[in-house]
This record gives sequence, C-alpha cells and structure tokens, in this order.
Amino acid sequence: MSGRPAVALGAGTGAATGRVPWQLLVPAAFAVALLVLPLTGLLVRAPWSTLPARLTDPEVGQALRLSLLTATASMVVCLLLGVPLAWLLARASFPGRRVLRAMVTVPLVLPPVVGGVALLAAFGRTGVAGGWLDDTLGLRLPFTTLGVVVAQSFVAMPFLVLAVEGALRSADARYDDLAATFGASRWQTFCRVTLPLAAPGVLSGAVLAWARALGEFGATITFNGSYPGTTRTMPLAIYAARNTDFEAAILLSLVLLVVSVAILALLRERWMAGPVS
Amino acid sequence: MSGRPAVALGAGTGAATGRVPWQLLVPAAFAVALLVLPLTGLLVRAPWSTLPARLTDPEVGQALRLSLLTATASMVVCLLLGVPLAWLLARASFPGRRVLRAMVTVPLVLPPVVGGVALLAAFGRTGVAGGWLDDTLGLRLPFTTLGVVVAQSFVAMPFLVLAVEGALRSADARYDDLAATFGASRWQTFCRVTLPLAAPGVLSGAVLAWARALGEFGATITFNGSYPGTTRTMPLAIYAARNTDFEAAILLSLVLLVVSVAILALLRERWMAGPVS
Amino acid sequence: MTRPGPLDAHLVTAPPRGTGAFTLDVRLAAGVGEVVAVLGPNGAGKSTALRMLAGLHPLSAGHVRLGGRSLEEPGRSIRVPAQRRGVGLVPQESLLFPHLRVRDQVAFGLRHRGADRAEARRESTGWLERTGLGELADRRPSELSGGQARRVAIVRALAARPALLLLDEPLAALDVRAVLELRSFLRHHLAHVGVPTVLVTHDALDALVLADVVVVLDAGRVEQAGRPAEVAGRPRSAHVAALVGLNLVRGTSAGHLVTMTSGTDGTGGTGEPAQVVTATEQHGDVFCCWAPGAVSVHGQRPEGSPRNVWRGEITGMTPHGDIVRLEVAGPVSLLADVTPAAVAELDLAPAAPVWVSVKATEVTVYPA
Amino acid sequence: MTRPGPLDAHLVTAPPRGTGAFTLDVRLAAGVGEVVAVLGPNGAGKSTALRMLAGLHPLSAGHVRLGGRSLEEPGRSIRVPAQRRGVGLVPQESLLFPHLRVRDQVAFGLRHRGADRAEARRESTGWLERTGLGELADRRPSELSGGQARRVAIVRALAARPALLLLDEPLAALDVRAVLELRSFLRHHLAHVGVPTVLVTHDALDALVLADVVVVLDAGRVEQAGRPAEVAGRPRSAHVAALVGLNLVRGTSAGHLVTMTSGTDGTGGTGEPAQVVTATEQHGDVFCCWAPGAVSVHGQRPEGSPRNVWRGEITGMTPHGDIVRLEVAGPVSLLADVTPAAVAELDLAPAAPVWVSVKATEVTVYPA
Amino acid sequence: GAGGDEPASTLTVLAASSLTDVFDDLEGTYEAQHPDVDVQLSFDSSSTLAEQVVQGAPAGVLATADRATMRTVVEEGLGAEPVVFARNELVLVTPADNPGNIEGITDLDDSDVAYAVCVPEAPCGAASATLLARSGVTAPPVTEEDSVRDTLGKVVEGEVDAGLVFASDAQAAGGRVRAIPVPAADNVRTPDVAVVLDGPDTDAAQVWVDLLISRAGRRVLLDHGFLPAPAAAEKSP
Ligand SMILES: Nc1ncnc2c1ncn2[C@@H]1O[C@H](COP(=O)(O)OP(=O)(O)OP(=O)(O)O)[C@@H](O)[C@H]1O
Ligand SMILES: Nc1ncnc2c1ncn2[C@@H]1O[C@H](COP(=O)(O)OP(=O)(O)OP(=O)(O)O)[C@@H](O)[C@H]1O
Ligand SMILES: [Mg+2]
Ligand SMILES: [Mg+2]
Repeated sequence: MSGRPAVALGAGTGAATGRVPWQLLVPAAFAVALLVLPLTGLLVRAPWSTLPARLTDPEVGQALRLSLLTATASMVVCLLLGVPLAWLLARASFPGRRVLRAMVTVPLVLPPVVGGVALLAAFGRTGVAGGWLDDTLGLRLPFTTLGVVVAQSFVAMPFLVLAVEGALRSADARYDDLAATFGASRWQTFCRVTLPLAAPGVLSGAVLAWARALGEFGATITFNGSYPGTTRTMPLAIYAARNTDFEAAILLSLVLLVVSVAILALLRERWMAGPVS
Repeated sequence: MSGRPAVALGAGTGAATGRVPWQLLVPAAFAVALLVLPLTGLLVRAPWSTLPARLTDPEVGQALRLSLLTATASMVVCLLLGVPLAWLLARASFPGRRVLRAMVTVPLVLPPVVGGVALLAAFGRTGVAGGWLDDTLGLRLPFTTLGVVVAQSFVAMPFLVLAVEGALRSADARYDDLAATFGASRWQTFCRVTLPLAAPGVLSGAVLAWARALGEFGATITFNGSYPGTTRTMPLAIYAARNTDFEAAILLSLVLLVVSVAILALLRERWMAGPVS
Repeated sequence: MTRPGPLDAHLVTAPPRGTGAFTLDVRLAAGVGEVVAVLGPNGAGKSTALRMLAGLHPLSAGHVRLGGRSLEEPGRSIRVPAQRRGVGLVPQESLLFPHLRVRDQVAFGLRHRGADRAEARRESTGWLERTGLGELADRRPSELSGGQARRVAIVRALAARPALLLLDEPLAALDVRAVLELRSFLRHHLAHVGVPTVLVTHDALDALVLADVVVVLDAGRVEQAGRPAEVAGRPRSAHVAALVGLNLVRGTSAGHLVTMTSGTDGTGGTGEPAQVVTATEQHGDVFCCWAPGAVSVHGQRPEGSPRNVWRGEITGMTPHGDIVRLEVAGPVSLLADVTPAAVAELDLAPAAPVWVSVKATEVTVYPA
Repeated sequence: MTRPGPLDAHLVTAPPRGTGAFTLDVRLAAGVGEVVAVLGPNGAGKSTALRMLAGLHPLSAGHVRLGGRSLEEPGRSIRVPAQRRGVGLVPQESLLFPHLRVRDQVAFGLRHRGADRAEARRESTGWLERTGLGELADRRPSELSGGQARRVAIVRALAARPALLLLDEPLAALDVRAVLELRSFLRHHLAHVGVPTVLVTHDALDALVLADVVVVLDAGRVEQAGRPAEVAGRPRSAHVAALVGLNLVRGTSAGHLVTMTSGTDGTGGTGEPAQVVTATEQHGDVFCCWAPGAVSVHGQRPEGSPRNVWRGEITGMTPHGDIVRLEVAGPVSLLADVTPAAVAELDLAPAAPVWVSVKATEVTVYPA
Repeated sequence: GAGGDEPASTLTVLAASSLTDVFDDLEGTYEAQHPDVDVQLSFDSSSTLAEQVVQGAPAGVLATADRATMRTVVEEGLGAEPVVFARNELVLVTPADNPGNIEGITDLDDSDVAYAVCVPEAPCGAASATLLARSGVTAPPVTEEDSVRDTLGKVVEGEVDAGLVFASDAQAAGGRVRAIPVPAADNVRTPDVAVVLDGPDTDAAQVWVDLLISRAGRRVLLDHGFLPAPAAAEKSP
C-alpha cells in the first residue's frame, strides 16, 4: 500500500525483473506522441513576442488567480462531499445503490454546456432549488464566484468519486474488520485505516478533480456567464480572447498550462514519492 | 483485490461492523444533492411533448450512433495506449519520468477548445505532424471521424492514465516479483498478474475515459468542425440545436444521458459485482 | 477495561453458498483466566470460529456470551458489532496496518480503549520495550521480517487489554527462543489478567503448556474436548493421535478382543480386519491407543508374551534424536520407535518386511 | 527443466538506508539433491537471503552460481533476472495470486516452463490430486484457510520443476498430519529430482530430518554451519542450543576448568563468573553444553561425585510429557528435566531456591 | 436536408450562429432549386469557423457576423472577395414578464438590474459597448456572454433582467422575450459577410452567395429581423 520503502528487503519491488518489454514500450510511445505533439504544436504557434505584454496584463493575472482559487475550492468541496459518497458506494449496502452509482456518472456524460443549463434549472432564479435558496438563505449562485465553484464541483465530482471508489474497493477490507475489533467505530476506522490505505487513489482523484475544475469551461460560462474578476476564469478568458486574436488565446492557454502543470508536478512528486523513483 | 466472495468466511468484509456513521452520511447526502438537483432541473424543464418527434429524427439517431461509436473507439485507443503508459509511470524507472508524468496532465488542464487548437497545430494541414502524415500516409485527421476519435482520445487519455497508474501503485508488487520467479517475462507478468490485480482501477479508468469522450465537445468542434454524419456527435448536435431551440437541446441531452447511463450501469454492475452488494 | 468474565459460545454458521463446505457448529466455553486451545486439521474451521467470536462473521444460530453479556444471539436478534465487543484478535496473517509504524500499531488499540494520543504512544513504547521489540518501534510493516511482524501483532492485541483474547496460531513463524519466551509470558500474563483466551494452535506443546481446556475441531464440529492431559492420553481422532504421537485404532470390542473398524496412524491401513488384544475389558465401540515406544520390531514372527503380533512393511524411517521412528504399513499401520542399534541389528530399511508386536498391557482402550 | 546442478552462493548486501540494520554476508552451498536448512532467530536475514537467491533483491557483492552458470556476480556485472533463473520460491506469506483459482495457481508456473494452457491445467490438476488438494482446485485464495493456502503455495513451487528450490518456512501453519506427510514427501521428492534446496525453518526436526547441511544465521552472518547431527550436538549459539534443547555456556578453558564468559539458556545468567568442570581437556575459548536431563536438582547442597554444583532459583516449570522441565536462574542459568515424582518430593515450585549439579562427564566441551 | 434521390454533390456552408434561422430557411429554397446539391450547414462562432477554414475545413461558403474574422481567411488567400449581404442592429430584450420593469436602455444604469451583453471581443459586444457608452450607462453588466445567442439565452431563461442582442436574434426568440428598440442603435450596425471559398464546389457556393443577395434571399433576411445590405455592395443576380 502506501509507504513502500525505496530499497526493500522484505517488500516486493517489482523492479528487479528485467527489461521493459517492447509490447508496453511501443504503445506507451504512441500515447506520449498523442499527448506531446499537440503541446508542441501550441508552442510552435504561440506568438512569443507578445508574451511580456500578456503576462503583465492585469486581467490575465486576475483570471489566473480566480481560476486557481475556484479550482482549489472545488477540489476541497469534491473531497469533503465526494469521499464520503465514494465510501458509501464502496462499503455500505443500501437500497438504491445501483441508481446512486449511475447518478454519479451523469455529469461525466452531460456535455458541460448542458451541465450549465441543468445547474440553472436547479439553482437559477427560476430553478427548482434556486428560488428557495434565494428566499431562505439569500443565496444567489448564478453570476457569482460561489456559483463558479458550484459549477466546477458539479463537473469534477464524478472524477473524484469514481477514483476513490475504485481505490476503496481494492483496499483490503480485512484491515477495516481488524480495526473494529480494537474498538474503532466505523468513522474512526474510516479516518485511521480506510482512508490512509486508499490515499493514493484519493490523491489521484483529487488531482483529476482539480484539473477538471481548472479546465472547466462550458458549465461555468452557461451557469455563471463571464465577467472579469468574479466569474471569468482562465478558460473563459481564453475563449473570450479567441474572438479577436486566436494566437493570444494560445499564449494564455500556455500560461494556464505552465502554472497548473508546475503545481501538479510539485505536489505529486512530494506526495507520491513512488516505489521505484 | 478482485473476486472477493459475497459471503466471506476467511476474507474481510468490512460490512459486519455497525451502522453507517453520520459524519459520512451527511456530506454524502450533500454530494448526492449536488448531483441530483441539476438533473431534476433538466427533467422538469424538458419539453416532453416533443420527445417522440425528436426520437424519430434521423439526425438525432445519426449523432447518437456517431457518439457511441467514437467514444467507444476512443476508450479502446486510451486503453491500448494509456495502460502501457500508466505501467511505465508506475513501475519502470527512467530519466524524464517526472516530466512525462507532468505531460500526461496537460490535456486535463487545457480548456478543451484550446485542446482543439493544439490538435490543429499538431495534426492540421499546417501542423507540425499533419503535413508529414498527409504526405507519407495520405492521412488527414481534421474534419474526419478519425479526427473525432483522435480529439476524444487526447482529452480522455489523462483520466485513464491517472486512474490506472493509481491502481498499479496500490497493487502489491510482491506478486509481480513472485511471477518472475516462475519464469514469467515482464510482459507475461503484466498480462497475467499486474493487469488482473489492477482490474478495478483499469475498469474505472475506462469508464472515466469513455464518459469523458462521450461528453467531449470543445476539442472536437474546434479540431473537426461539426458535420452531420462524420463529426457531429451528440454534444455538437446539442450545441447546434441550442442555437434555434433551447428546450430541444435539453431533450437531446437527456437522450444522451439516458443512453449512456444505461450502458454504464449495465456494464458496471456486470463487471464490478461488489463486496457488499 | 471491564472486569473479566467467562466466555460461553455456541457458534453456528451455514457454509458460504456455492462451496461444498460444511456447517460450522462449535461450542466453546472459557472461565475467567482460562485458556481454551482449539486444535484441528487445516480447514477445520478454527479461524472461522475466532472470526465469529470477534463479530467479524455472523452467527446463523447459537450465541456468544461474555461475562454474562450477550454479544450475539440470532434467535433474539442480538448482535453487538465488533467494535463494542472488546475482543483482542491476533489474526493468522498478522495483518499489521500497512501505513502505521510499529509504535502506532500498538497505540492503535490503546487509543480506541480511551487513551489519548500521547498516552497511547507512551504506553505502546513501554509494551514494545518490555517485549523486546523496542528497536522496531519506528519501522513500517514492510520493513519487518515475518517473525517480527507476528510478535508485533501479538503485542498489539495484548496491549489493548481486551475482555476476550483470540489468538490464531500466535507462535507460528517465531523462532525457538521467542516461542519459549512468549509461551511463558502468555502463561503468566493470562493467569494474571484473568482474560478468557481462545488459542488456535497446531503445536501439542502449546496446548499442553498453556491450555486449561482443549477443543479439537474437524470439519466444523467438535471431535473431542477436555483437559489437555485427558485429550493427549485418550485421543479420539487421527489428528490428535498424530499431534501427541500415539498410535490409534478404532474398533468394536467384545471383552478383551477389539476388531478394528479403522486403523490409522497417518499412512492408512489396508487388508482384512485386524484384531487387537487388550488387558482391560470393554464392550462396544472403542478406541485403542499405544505409544510408538511400546512397539517391538522383529525380523521373524516373535514367540512369547506379546499378544498382538502383526506383519508389516517399513514405509518410512526418521531419526528422532536418540531413536529412529519407523512407519510400518500392514493390517495395523503404526509408528514404532526403535534404537539405532536395533535398526543395524535387524537390518531395517524402507520396504523391508517385518513383524511388529505390542503387549496387551500397553494398549489403552476406551469407549468411542 | 535443465539438469540439476549444485548451488554455490555468497550473498552480500548493504542494509537499506535509514535503518540501523546489519550487512548481510552469507555463504551457502548445496550439492545436487542436497538440502540446506537455514536456521536463525527472527530477523536474522533468512528470508532476505532467499530473495537474493531468487533474484528479487540485488547482491552488492559476492556471487550466485547454479550448475556452473553464474546467475549474479556484481563484480563482473552479471545479473540474470529472476525470470531466467528457474528457481521455485515458497515465500513466507504464501502469496497466492489473489485473482487465480487454485488450479491456475499451480498451472501458472507450468505455463511459464513451456506447457500450453490445457496441458498446464491438466498437469496442475494431477499435482493437486496427488497432494490431497484436489477438492480445492476451484477455490479462490480468499476461500482457503491459512494452512490450505500454504499447501497450495508449496505445490505451486514444486510443480514448476525448478532448478533450485527455496522454501521459506514451508511447514508453518500446517497441521501435524500435513507436516508429517509433507516432510516425508519432500524427503523423497527432493532426493528423487535432485534439485538443490534451501529450506528456512524454525523447527529442529525439519532440519534434522530433511537437511544435509545446516546453516545458522544471526544478524546477517553465518554463526555455524555443518551436518545436522554435528550442529545439534555441538551448538555454537543460544539459538541452536534452544532449538535442540541443550544448555550452553561459553568460557575460557584452562585444562579441565572452564571460566564462563557468558551463560545462556534463554533466561540470561547473572552474578559472578561461574566455573564448569569438564572431563575432557581443552584450552582457550570453548563452548560447553549438556542436556537438561543430565542436570540433577537438590533441596540441599549435594555431596558426592558431581563436580559442577550451582545454586539457583526456579523461574519456570513446564510439564513435557512424562517429565517436567525446570528453568533455573543462578550463576549458571539452565534447563533441567526432572520427573513429576521429584517435583513432589522436593516440593519444587516457582521461586523456590534449589541446588543443581551436573557430572563433569556429561558436559561436552569444544573450541569456540 | 436529405432528399428522395441521392444528391450528386454536397455544399458545406459555415455560418455564424446568429444566421442559424435564416440559413436553415434558405437551405430549403436552395435545395428546391438545385436538387442535385445537398446543403450541409454548420454553425459556430465566427472566429472558430475562420480558424477552421484556415486549417483546411472542407467548406464552400463562410459567412461571418463581422469583417475582422473574415480578413484572416482572405489574407491566407483562401477565398474570393467577401460580400456584405446583410446588416444587423442591437435591441434591448427582457424576459416576457419583464421582472426588472425595464422600459429603456437607461434603466440598465441601476446596480439592482442584472443585464447581460456580449464580450467586447465579439461583434455584438463591440457594438453593445459603444451603444451603452452613448446611452450614458455606467453600471456594469453581470456577465459578458461569448456569443449573442448566449446573451439571448440568459434573457430567455430569466436569469437576467435584460440583455442587448441583435434584432434578428430577438425575433428568433419570438414571444419568449420582449424587444425594446434602442434609439441610438441605428448608428452601430454590424455587417454580415459571406465569402466563396476556394475548393471543388465554388460554383455551388457562388450560387449560395447569389441566393443570399437575391430578392428572395433579402426577403428571408428581412423576415428574420436583418437589415438589407447597403445597395453599393449588392450584386445583381
Ligand atoms: N524493507 C526493509 N527495510 C529495512 N529493514 C528490513 C526490510 N526488510 C527486512 N528488514 C530487516 O532485515 C532483517 C532481515 O529480515 P528477514 O525478513 O530476512 O528476516 P528473517 O530471518 O526471514 O526473519 P523471520 O524468521 O522473522 O522471518 C530484519 O531485521 C528486518 O527487520
Ligand atoms: N470465503 C470462503 N468461502 C468459502 N470457503 C471458505 C471461505 N473461507 C474459508 N473457507 C473454508 O472454510 C473452512 C474453514 O476455514 P478456516 O480458515 O476456519 O480453517 P482453519 O481451521 O483456520 O484452518 P487452518 O489451520 O488452515 O488455518 C476451510 O475449508 C476453508 O477452505
Ligand atoms: Mg486458520
Ligand atoms: Mg523470514
């Protein structure tokens, strides 16, 4: 599970057993090509000369900050709400579990724009819950930064839930049982055993959710519109820029890319120091 | 790991240890609300009276078929290319692994529309690889069904790779070691031990990739345009419909939703018969 | 935690569907401070019984009562979940939590018995040092040897001060000195804390040294139960006979003559029904047992006093310290201990034909 | 697969960084058909040595040669990966592949030794039936008991016809009959196929019955190596002494008088340096050993011939079949076997002060 | 539109989303006149379509809602001289029940009124900015929508109290919105431009552009709320 030592005497390393087989190397190379070529294309096409001007544009900084803020907030929301849901799907037994599991995949399949429409239908001024929220809590979600977080959480949630549920399923339930014999309640067992054992899965789920939230466009723009400072995240800014200057959009995308990949690389390498690194 | 029996004498069940704690139940309920309310909103707003006309519209059938076809093809591409890449990231040790891992997350963060631009920059007429592909193989990707598969694979790949890598990391490498002592080559070990043990992770990765491909809109429309029959998948058809008839778009979304959730539910329940179902 | 109270359990569970397995139906009782040793062949249901006591596998009937409190009773819909039973379990596979260092393994149980974090870790360190594991406190499970992991699992269970202790082959994988130490530690500790204990073991010595009661399982049922010396002296199953190193046959007795219905010593008898002459009188279904040392081996059919004389063929020879243990197959298949001198003199070798004799007075006979 | 050839290994590996562990440095050799038993306390490095032989843990120096072929030699940058070594490993934790049914576990090794699918499954079924596991063929590992899993792991390794067999405590977790059967099966099988075998065990009997050579490890080094009878008769470590049940002290001999430098029987000696009188003459650093049965216990200081007389206190009493084994702490801490009659007569009880005596002729003395 | 017989060739028309309804109508007219040609329509934002054309999208006609994006295509040498075939002007729209009680553009200058416009980068947004400035409105919108149809959508949904859209779009929404003319709007009209692209079907494409500026075409445009193109740019049929 977690914490396999760098050099293992007793534990399996899986690394001491020969060369990487070409049957894996060749397809992996194609995968890399598919991922890297478009990036190269972007780099080639980007109007580098305008980079300084773009970088110092306050609207770009504003959009980038808003994006990082909302994506991180959405990730937290997904973790707080999604991990319990994943646990429920993986470990508890109740009627309607099938339906619930199908429900989780809904935002995955919904084209994001339709997701935005659905959010409006739910939380909009005339939506099924929107009116109630407005009347009782004075909470209006559309066209607000909070609404951006809601939209991003909605689309990112399934990624987290599915990843965590998978990890919980592969985690050995005998440890949960054993923890119970020590008097740990189900909640304590969850915190002290189940979750730590599923940590890699939770982590990759969080990465997926964060990245999905960061790149989220359709649901956000439909649910929240696009206004600088409150709802115009980087993807929305990029889309807006595209109307006048296609190349500028590329440059902004690269900025978003560099920032987010740098953050991810930093965090991942810190948290996921791997068995054979 | 896999195949835990329904009633286990020797194996852990994790189920025999009391009530579901409210600390998990409450956030899970919120998660469900966030997922279900928008769907309810959609259902309430949909113009059900026009449903029969929509369902019999040949263009809708065409788009749905194209969507299912391309999404499935993309999932297969992702599995074939992505699983080896995930293995490489999880088990092999080579210079540049850090960079490669960061690379994988790129399409996650790129707003899909920019992803489409990147794909054009790579495989378009004037792209870094597009000219070469056209000259040597006579292969033009943009504005073709094949191009749709490429675009969907590009955006869906990271989901698969991250999910599978996580599963491979949590799988016990001692079994790989042991397989080697029996004379299994690394490739045989991969096929007969590593992959079966990581099966739940691969499965959920495949579901993520399929769903992501099915809902994919931005990269596809930018890279391939929107031509009925060849590149207009359901999300593009929904987008097109939205221009004239907002309600119709909702109805089409629901059609896409029902079909895909039904497929997912069917497959998941068949493959993932869980420990406590 | 609570004052120790006696265990009284009747464990019944149906076999998992799909497998041709047996129904488990076992009664276990242990007074305060008593140790029940559960013996039995592989797959007899020992670990399953422990899991049922711990609340990890539901009973389909019967009951589990501990210190007068009913922990489970399907008939009355009572089922106290595992976390409120206060049992301490050492599972057969150790199952150290993969993400916790040794110190935290032990502290885990302490915390859920009410200690705060710092207190639990301090107490845990104390336990580890007292049991000679202090050096390992900062290791992760993947950095331990098999035996080290086993010891940590035992300490973890003991430290949590359970109301019922369940030990599944606790001494397997331990080295000799650790076995000796732990055996004597357990003996003193268990007597001292007075917790009823159920101990699964494959080692006769564990049962004899530690247990107050021995329960022998086979295929999910109790084959024999009683005081250790009683069980060891009058085995009622091939398993126990092999465990204590006795020859055992079953038959029908008519006065002093037992006609064998099954002969058993681990190699499996064949041929016409043999007869065993006994010194004590018995009638009906009986077991006969005798020690391998009571068997004489001859090159020719022996004359003289021994009343039981059979033909046989040597199928195995194992040196055992000062003696050689022979496996002899024949109408009565048995184990015989002879001196190396006798081996040389009689020119014994595998496949050699021999005669074996047992004096009637050496045969213990008791009702089946 | 290939003709069996002898094993010759010198295993050296540095400790993993961060742990205060030892450097492993072990020489092992096994001729064709020979069994090397590796003994040693928990954490001595036995499992690590097996992993190094199997190619699962790299050597930092030394070599592994099998049948004349060099499998690993860091000095010459040779390293044959595990999958081309043809070893058969029974790991300490069994490690049945979780996703394969029992039949496929065994077939796994066969397929990679060249059999096709159908052939492998047929052969696998044959092996399972011959070893009494036929009924389990369709079970998954999660549906097996601990002992059943162990047996499957052994059969899986044997069936693959390895060129070198590595057994890590193969008989732990097995019931008595299975142990007896497997021990005799292994003895015949190994002699028959002629494969060199390395057997890790904590059981003296395994070593004595199965092994041609015994290697005793402690803290990563070889403490003693030799024929089983030799090692058992002249232990050079507390571990082996405890294993074979002898009293062992170490000291400096001047003729017939040994001044103890360390006394050891598992309870730890204290007090002023004691002396042991021996019948044979020796000089320099020596070991002295004697059997617990050679120790007499007295209520008063005994008069008469025994030359070695020490004071002591009873710290433990364990009934052992017909005798009672006493642990006595004193200048020389030792084990003593007495009859239950003697216990009653002398009124022996824990904490009772006693005198113990050993005849000089009963003490074996040999150079350290 | 699929006909009874298999059409011999296909004409692909790429058009800005605001032209959706007009072009859907014209498709029928065209196919009736030329049964051998199957017209395929594809709508998106002008800039996306222009980029796709540059990247080799197979198309016969490109119609955009402004001149700027068209320029990128022409500069690549991919098409003939563009033709202005219609013009459009902004109107103020509110949801049918007019929850914000909006009567004119000056009502937008109130921080309690939530209104939507297009992004300044889009043709409708550029016009809106000018119009708002001229009308003296300083309160900011709650959202700058990416396309005019998105702005209209927000109004139709009732999520905002008002929005500035093209007259043609307001007409497409029918009774779901109330359109309020803006006095200064006639000064900030935007052109709709079409171009025949180089390719195999330039003839069929030219026929489409001709249809656009024909009398019949102009009637359809007018029916959908567009203004006719200035006479100078008109080509005789
Ligand atoms: N991954 C690791 N990191 C650090 N130390 C380790 C690791 N694996 C094993 N060790 C240590 O190396 C030593 C040798 O371990 P090994 O498993 O070889 O012991 P062993 O002789 O097989 O013991 P046992 O009889 O308990 O199985 C032990 O002290 C163990 O704690
Ligand atoms: N999940 C399961 N499904 C089906 N059968 C099972 C399952 N778990 C255990 N069994 C079977 O139930 C029986 C009892 O298993 P158990 O583990 O209790 O045996 P045991 O007495 O502990 O044996 P051992 O001495 O080998 O540990 C065995 O025959 C085993 O194969
Ligand atoms: Mg068991
Ligand atoms: Mg070991």
